[in-house]
Amino acid sequence: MLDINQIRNDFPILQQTVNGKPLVYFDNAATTQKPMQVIDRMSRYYKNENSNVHRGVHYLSQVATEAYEASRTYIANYIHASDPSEIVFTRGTTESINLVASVFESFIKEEDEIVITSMEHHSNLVPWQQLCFRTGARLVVVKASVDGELDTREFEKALNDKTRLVAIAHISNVLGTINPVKEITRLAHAAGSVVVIDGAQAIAHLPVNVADIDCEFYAFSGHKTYAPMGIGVLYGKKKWLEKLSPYQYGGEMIESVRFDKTIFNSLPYKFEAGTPNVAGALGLEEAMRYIAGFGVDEIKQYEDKLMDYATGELKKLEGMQIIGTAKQKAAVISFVIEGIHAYDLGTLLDKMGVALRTGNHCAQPLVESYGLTSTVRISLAMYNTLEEIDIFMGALQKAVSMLR
Amino acid sequence: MLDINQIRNDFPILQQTVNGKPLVYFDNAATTQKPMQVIDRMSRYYKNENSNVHRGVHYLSQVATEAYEASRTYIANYIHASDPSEIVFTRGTTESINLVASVFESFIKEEDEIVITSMEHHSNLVPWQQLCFRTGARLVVVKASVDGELDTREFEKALNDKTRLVAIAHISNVLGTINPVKEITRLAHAAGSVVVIDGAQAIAHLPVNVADIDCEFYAFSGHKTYAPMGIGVLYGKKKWLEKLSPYQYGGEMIESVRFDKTIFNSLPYKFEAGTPNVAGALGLEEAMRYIAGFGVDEIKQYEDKLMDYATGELKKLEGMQIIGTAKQKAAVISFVIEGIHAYDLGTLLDKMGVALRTGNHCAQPLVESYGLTSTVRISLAMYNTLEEIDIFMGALQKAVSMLR
Amino acid sequence: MTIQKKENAIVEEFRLFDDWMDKYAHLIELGKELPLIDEKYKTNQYLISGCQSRVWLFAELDNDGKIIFTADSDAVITKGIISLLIRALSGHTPKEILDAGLGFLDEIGLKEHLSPTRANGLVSMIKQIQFYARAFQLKSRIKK
Amino acid sequence: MTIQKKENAIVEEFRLFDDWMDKYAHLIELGKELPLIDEKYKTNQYLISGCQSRVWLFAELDNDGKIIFTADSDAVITKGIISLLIRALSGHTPKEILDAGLGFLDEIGLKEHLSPTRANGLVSMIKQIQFYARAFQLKSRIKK
Ligand SMILES: Cc1ncc(COP(=O)(O)O)c(C=O)c1O
Ligand SMILES: Cc1ncc(COP(=O)(O)O)c(C=O)c1O
Repeated sequence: MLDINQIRNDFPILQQTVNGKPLVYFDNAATTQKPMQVIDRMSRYYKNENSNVHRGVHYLSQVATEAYEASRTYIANYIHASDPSEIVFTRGTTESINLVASVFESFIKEEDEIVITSMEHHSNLVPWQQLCFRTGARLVVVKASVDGELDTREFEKALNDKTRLVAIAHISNVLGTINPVKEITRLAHAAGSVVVIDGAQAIAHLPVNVADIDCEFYAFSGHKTYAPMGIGVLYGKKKWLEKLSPYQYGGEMIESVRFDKTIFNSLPYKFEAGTPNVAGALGLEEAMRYIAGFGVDEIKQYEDKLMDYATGELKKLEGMQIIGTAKQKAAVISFVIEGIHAYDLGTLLDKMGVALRTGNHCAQPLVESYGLTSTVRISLAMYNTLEEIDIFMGALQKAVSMLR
Repeated sequence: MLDINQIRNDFPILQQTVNGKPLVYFDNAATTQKPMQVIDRMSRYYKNENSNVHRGVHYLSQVATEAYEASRTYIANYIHASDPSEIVFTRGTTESINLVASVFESFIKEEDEIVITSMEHHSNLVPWQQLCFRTGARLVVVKASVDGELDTREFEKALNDKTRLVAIAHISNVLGTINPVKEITRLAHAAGSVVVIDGAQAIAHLPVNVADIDCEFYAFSGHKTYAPMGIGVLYGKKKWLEKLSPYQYGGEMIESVRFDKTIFNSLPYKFEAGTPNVAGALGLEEAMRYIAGFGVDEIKQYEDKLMDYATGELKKLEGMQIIGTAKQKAAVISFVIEGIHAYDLGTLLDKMGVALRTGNHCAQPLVESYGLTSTVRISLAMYNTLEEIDIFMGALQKAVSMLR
Repeated sequence: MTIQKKENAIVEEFRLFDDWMDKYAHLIELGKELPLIDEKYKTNQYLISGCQSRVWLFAELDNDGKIIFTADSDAVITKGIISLLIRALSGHTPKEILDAGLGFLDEIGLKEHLSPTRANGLVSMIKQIQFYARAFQLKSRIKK
Repeated sequence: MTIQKKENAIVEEFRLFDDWMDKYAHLIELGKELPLIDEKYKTNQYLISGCQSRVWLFAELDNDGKIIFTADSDAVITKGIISLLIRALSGHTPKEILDAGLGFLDEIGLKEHLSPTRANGLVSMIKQIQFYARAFQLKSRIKK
């Protein structure tokens, strides 16, 4: 059992009040808060270890390089990569996906197809759409059901020998749906396609095992898993990372340069141009250690309890429509209330201390597929409590009564 | 007059000992150390203000967004940009330059020429080289003199009506040369070319005024100017940033999405895909405020004194060859000692507590143009002292005597 | 009544409420009283971009050379906000509108208490109002 | 003498020095004594990549089936390091070389006190030595 009070004590920001009310932070899908352990790890780095990595012969450079590479190794083990060189540090999910979409261009021809789903975040949609525009390939969109579930038979129909790449969210940031990524990867492989998984919403809430999923690429952001901003990961199967050309040029990604020729470094450095965010990588390792200390399975269980309770309470409200009612969900609930604009609810709830998000959540085509322009979204984390859900429900009822 | 002791007290890492010796950190061109003010700013952000920016209706999101945009404005004023929307936050210099080199591709044709200099860091060389490889354009290299100076007449000869872009370091990270970027920009403009300046080594040491230089683009890294890793800036003239296509796709850079069409956001968001490094931007602002508190001119004067002293002392050593003897230099001295490998010196100096760098400093063609594979480089910052130069010289003499 | 007097009246009115929830309740009431735009103008042409909710704004010149604004939004708080702007500015000449300081927005705390996203919405609304004023000003000059 | 015994001797030898500067002074002496590679092998083919300085390593089998290593580097500390490896491993059979634990590198603190760049150089040297051993092993198997 998690000791939530103890966990909450680790997060300084949760002690805040907003507009005189204790902060109820339900915007975790946008970004999570950071425990002292992570904040301190970064300060400690800058106070004791800071140096540029890899090329220095001096002591601090050695310390920083070892710490940076140890983070890579920890993260590789955490997601069950087969080798640390399969972990490329990026700024975040968006950059990870853009990296793949950019360097994959040389593998895409006009007749080819790229398959995504109707529930993708813009960051896992527009890079592929633009790749299709550049190459003439076709963007195939597998539609989710009204419940927000993907039917694997629909996927099978969408896949064929022209399919080069399948890009799909592990968890939808609007619907909360946990997608059957392992099964979809199997189907995609059977069709000869590569699979890119957008793990932005999964990494803090599910045990992620890239070996088990067997996907070629897996992307996530540090800041959505209790780690700092400005750091993220692109996992890639070695075989594929080796095949791909570099994305950016300069610094550690270079082996040797002449004006007429450049030889690139080996993995993973080939994809890490310029000075990396060492403090960010260390912060990410610390955050993963923090999670692992409790156990992702324990966390999932607890968050499921929160989800069930919140869902049950929300359903009692008149005019409530929950957007996304898949059987397998995690951490995210979107809803609308008949006759009331999401933005009005968000504004009033904020005044009552509840931080949540309204809008299309960077998944405009999905939200519009429900005939909406906007939903209210609460998104939970391990430090949220049943009591906070009660506060939220009270505030929501008050807002509704003001707006009706 | 700077109170260096007070400044040194702001930098926790400088209190360290290495191998039992007080740390003498002379590797500032690789990365600078961070004052408490910057470290604390980031911690404070994560403890009190952390949120995702721009799209949230709630209080924290407002606080974070305002802080992030205030940093952009501060930085715009600091470098004399005409508008905050000309400041694009990136990971660092390397990404800033790669961004331009990537999106500039549509303006480059096979007959065109791109002009760089022989003293460029790989990060301001390989992106242009690869752009030339992709487009068939010609990479023209203006050679520096043996002293490490650029002759503007050589530049004039290299420029013609085929020149589309000139990319040049403000300060060489190997030679320390301060290049006449304003004059070169004038010449480039006369030839109808755009100018990209790599300001990685300048931002901590010179007053940077993009309005006065009149360059189209200016790139720098936070971590080389007392700010955190994982943040940097691309300044771009509005007119040019507006003309260019986006670099990465997803998140805030999007105005609206349909599966068959995407409309991009206005500047500077068009170039900031995904969740930005808000803490990093705040840290960068804090670092610039820290520098401004002393005055960049004051700092430059002090660092010049250090440079003169170190140069004078080094010249007394037998077999000493200083690489880079331009009239205008800042913060960087490279050298070799006859018959002794740079790597051996670096190793022994490290054991005596002096952190410096040996190698080709990611400027292989330049170092090789001196018939070398490696130099020893000391690079100074505002917190270094004359006493540290004495310690360094003592250690250097001891190392030389061991190796001869 | 001058724009300034109207602004003052709005500031006084909001001073009655201590608590932001009450101010919002009032804003919501005002939103419900907004002089609604003719349905036929609720098209993309009259949509103001940059707001989290959809806002339509229509303007026409009356016989005295004064601009009459009507608007609508799908969010009622947004309606309240634009209704404040309309209350202050509708029925005035283009010049009066362009000269207005709109200090009341700060005084009642609207800017401070709205996130930049929303403040941006506010900014967009003001810009659109000024755009209309400028357009009518130009038109009347050309006529002369 | 077995490789292990040679390793022990090196460890004993380094124990004489308390201070890292003295250990380095010793390493530099050893570097100067390195059995130098024939100039004709100082080509790119025999260059070990991944070191900050240039290192050439050459290996040949003697009549007893033992490998003889010679090397050179442009940096004398690097020469010292490779001379330690050669002292421990040269004159042994491929199998003995491949079985060697090389614990002495840790014991004398070479790994810990060398930056990863240099440790990488060390790793590259060891890899190259093992590569030769494996190649000779394979060759002799094929002959049989
Ligand atoms: C499903 C999903 N994908 C991608 C992203 C983009 O992540 P980031 O902004 O950290 O790059 C997000 C976050 O908003 C997300 O929820
Ligand atoms: C002149 C110059 N340009 C570019 C860079 C690259 O900067 P970064 O690694 O921060 O991207 C450096 C830093 O090494 C540099 O010195």
